[in-house]
Amino acid sequence: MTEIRFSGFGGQGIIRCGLITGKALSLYDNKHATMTQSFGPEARGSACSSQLVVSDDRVLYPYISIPEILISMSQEAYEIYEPELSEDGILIIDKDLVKMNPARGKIKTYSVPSTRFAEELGNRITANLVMLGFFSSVTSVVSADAMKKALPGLVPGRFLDLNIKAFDKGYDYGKEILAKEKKSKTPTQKGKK
Amino acid sequence: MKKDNPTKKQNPITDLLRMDRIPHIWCPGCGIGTVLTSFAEALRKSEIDLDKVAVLSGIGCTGRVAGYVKMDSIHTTHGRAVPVATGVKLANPEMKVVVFSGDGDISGIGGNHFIHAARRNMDIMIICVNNFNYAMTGGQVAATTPKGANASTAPYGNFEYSFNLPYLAEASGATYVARWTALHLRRVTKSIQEALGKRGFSFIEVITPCVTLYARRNRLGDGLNLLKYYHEKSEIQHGADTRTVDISYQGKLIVGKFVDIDKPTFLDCMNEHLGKVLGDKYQPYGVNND
Amino acid sequence: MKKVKADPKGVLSGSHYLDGDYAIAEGGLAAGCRFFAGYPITPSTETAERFSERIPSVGGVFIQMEDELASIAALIGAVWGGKKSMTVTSGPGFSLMMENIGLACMMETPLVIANVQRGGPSTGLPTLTGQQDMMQVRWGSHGDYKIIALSPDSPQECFDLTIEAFNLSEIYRVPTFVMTDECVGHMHEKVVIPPAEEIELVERKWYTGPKDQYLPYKNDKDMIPFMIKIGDGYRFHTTGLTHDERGYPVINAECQDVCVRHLNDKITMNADKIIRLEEDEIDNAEIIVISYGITSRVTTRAVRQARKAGIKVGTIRLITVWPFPEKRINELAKKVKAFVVPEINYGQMVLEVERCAAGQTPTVHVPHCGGWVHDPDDILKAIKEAAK
Amino acid sequence: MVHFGNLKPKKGKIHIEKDMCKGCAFCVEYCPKDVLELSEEFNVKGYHPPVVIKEDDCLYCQLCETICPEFAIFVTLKEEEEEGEKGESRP
Repeated sequence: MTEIRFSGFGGQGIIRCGLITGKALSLYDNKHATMTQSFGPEARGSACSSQLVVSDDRVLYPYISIPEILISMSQEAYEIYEPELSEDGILIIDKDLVKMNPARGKIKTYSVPSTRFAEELGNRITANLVMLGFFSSVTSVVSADAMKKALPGLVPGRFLDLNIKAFDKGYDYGKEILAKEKKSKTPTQKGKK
Repeated sequence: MKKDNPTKKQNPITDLLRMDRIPHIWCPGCGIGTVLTSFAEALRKSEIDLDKVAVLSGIGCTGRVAGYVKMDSIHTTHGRAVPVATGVKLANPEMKVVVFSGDGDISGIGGNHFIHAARRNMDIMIICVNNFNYAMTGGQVAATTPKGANASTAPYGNFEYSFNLPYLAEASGATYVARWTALHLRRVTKSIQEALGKRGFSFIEVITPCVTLYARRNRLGDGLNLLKYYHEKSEIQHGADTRTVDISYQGKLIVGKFVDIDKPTFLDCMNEHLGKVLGDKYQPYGVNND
Repeated sequence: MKKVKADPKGVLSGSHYLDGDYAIAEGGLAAGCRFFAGYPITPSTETAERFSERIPSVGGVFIQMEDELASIAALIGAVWGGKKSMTVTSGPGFSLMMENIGLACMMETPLVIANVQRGGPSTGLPTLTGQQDMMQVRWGSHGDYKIIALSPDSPQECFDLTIEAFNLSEIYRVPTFVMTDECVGHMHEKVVIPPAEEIELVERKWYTGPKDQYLPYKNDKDMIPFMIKIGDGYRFHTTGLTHDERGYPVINAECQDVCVRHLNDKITMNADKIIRLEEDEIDNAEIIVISYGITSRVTTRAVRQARKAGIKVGTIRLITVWPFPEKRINELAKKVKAFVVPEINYGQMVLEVERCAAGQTPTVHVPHCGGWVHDPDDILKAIKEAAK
Repeated sequence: MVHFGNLKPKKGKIHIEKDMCKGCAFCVEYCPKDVLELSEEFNVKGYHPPVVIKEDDCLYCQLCETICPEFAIFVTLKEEEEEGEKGESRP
């Protein structure tokens, strides 16, 4: 079972992140994925998050307790949700929007300039898709194929291509990072106890 | 329609009433029966198929009308006849839907439903029997009680402003608005007939004597005295500006047909708009028996 | 009871990733609901939104009314006008509907109301969960009547039970409720919608006899009177007043006795046919946890841990909440050490369990005032305590 | 409907269901020809129902029929009755 939290501020497509990932997992990756969301009464701007509980069997308890993966696309969301992240969890942030505190425990951090990439692609609204691409490549929780299949109906039809492009951008960036990590890790591996 | 049987004479209205429920519960001198006769007369004259007329009422003296008419009829809860009528109309657009209710029902507890049905131009007719008080519960002050009149919950006289119902109806979007008194029998019939022939939200207010409560408490005499008051103080002003037709205590009663316009109904608007936006995906609703 | 297949026009067959609110709307459309009147209220609004989007191409009407009183009133009109109808609401809106829920019961009007519960009283917690309308749904309108209420624990069940609610409401001519909550309502999961030909629906019990002999409230053998549709020439009357077989008001104690007994008996006497429970490891259980809706999912976690700790725990999930499974609970009360009842309120269905246990065994309540689901540890603690 | 060429005044026959009457006297007051009068007798409910005092004066205007809140009074066309014709009985 894996618990995932997507977080950011309202308007960034945080809920959509949960929906796309949940749909991809349950309809195309043969998993059970329960998505819940929490938001304040404001429609825009406040901290918001969507949560996914992913499991091979039916999800019973629908909420996350100690997530293994936290995605934060805003400073406020990071401050609120980081302390809940599992000590050996994975933290994924938007490089430009989140200023990290000193790392805690064995938390692994990945950062991606998702908003900047999205702007470079022509529309900052696709930052969440860059983030999703990055998330799927660095965590392998969900397949890229399933994610792309999940997009129709969840992103506007006329922006489908742009969204796929954004996803790929994040996905490829994630692969690059992993490759670099592997490279730099291999020598130090011996030194590890 | 059934012709009079020449061998056994009976009141032609009996065709339209559940005679097993008559005599009705209304007091001597009450005008609701008179308004009901005018309604029946209008139905007869318009030669409408009575199977396609539904009568709905709320609660109160006038609310009992639904139980006396021999048509599809629903006696609903206090104030809610208008939304129930909305449901009947939308489920079955071929019906002529008539709400027969009192002033308390329409403008007091059901006021919100009244203005919204008018705003939508829901194709229903409202006959509002206005007797200036809550009669069934014992003559309490109502939204229509003229300033200065006494009521059981306004024992020192009513000091609140009262509703000018034709103005309220027109401002809310009604396409047919008329006011008469129970004495204007033929005019009431004609207005109902006209409204039956129209599509859209129509509102007919009929000022009606409440002898037992309103008249007695205000020492206005019996039913005949009230009819005399209607006779003396009524002034027919067709097309009058509805802003000017409010009623003061025992004051002038401006009556007539105030509004008679045509505009698309709720279903017309829905069909036109959704047809335009959805194209072939949309099948007009309620057209050709859906 | 005449069974028919669902009209494919309303059935969105296939696998979807939907929240409970949307699934309710899809369940309604699949069940043949062609009239929806509602008023926006969190957390139920998505059902109305989905209806407004989907119903125009299915051949029905969506109307947003001026308030909840009007919504339920319009439903009653539409049902007598021949349509299957539903609405959706939450706490405060549910309170506003109470008067006409009574009218629907009195007129024996089949319709479906989904209540996506939130924390109360009053405005309470609009965006957060609760199970606090469980007694209101049973007793909220004045007078004596009985209703049917179901409690889904997932978006899939929101779909399935909305269809079942329509079927039950048509069979028993009674308002039927889908009592879900914010958690399930806003939770997204996979929902599989079967092909239309696999969805079995109950057709309204239409009267077909001679027009002049129609009596709207004359009981058939199964206690349920026949229905007609406005406009078909029956010139019938129905009223919220105590009435006889003809639908005419009769204001006396004798008629009230017949009328009210009927409204209650038709549910009570058919309770065995209506009630659906999900039982797990009941046979050797020392403790039985009784729950419904989202709480039963939360409970499972606690139960697993308790079993690991060697406690013999069985569970009962109430799929039908009303009528309450009195007989079964009473029977089990003779055998077990205790019942444990977690629910997201300060004590509602637990009162029923206690009543049916009738002093034979203790009932332990695990209350939660709303805003969140239980911490499974709290339920576990109660199980352990009860097992001592 | 107006029938030209037949201007013979119509004659009405008034039928009163005495026991339905509640004695409001609307019919008596508003009959343009003063055909009716409240009777001395009591009906089953204790009201004085109207009686016809000048039937020949009735012009078949049916005002009494329409104004009666109790549906207790109605008028038929006299000619039709005498000649047994199935003429238009309603105006």
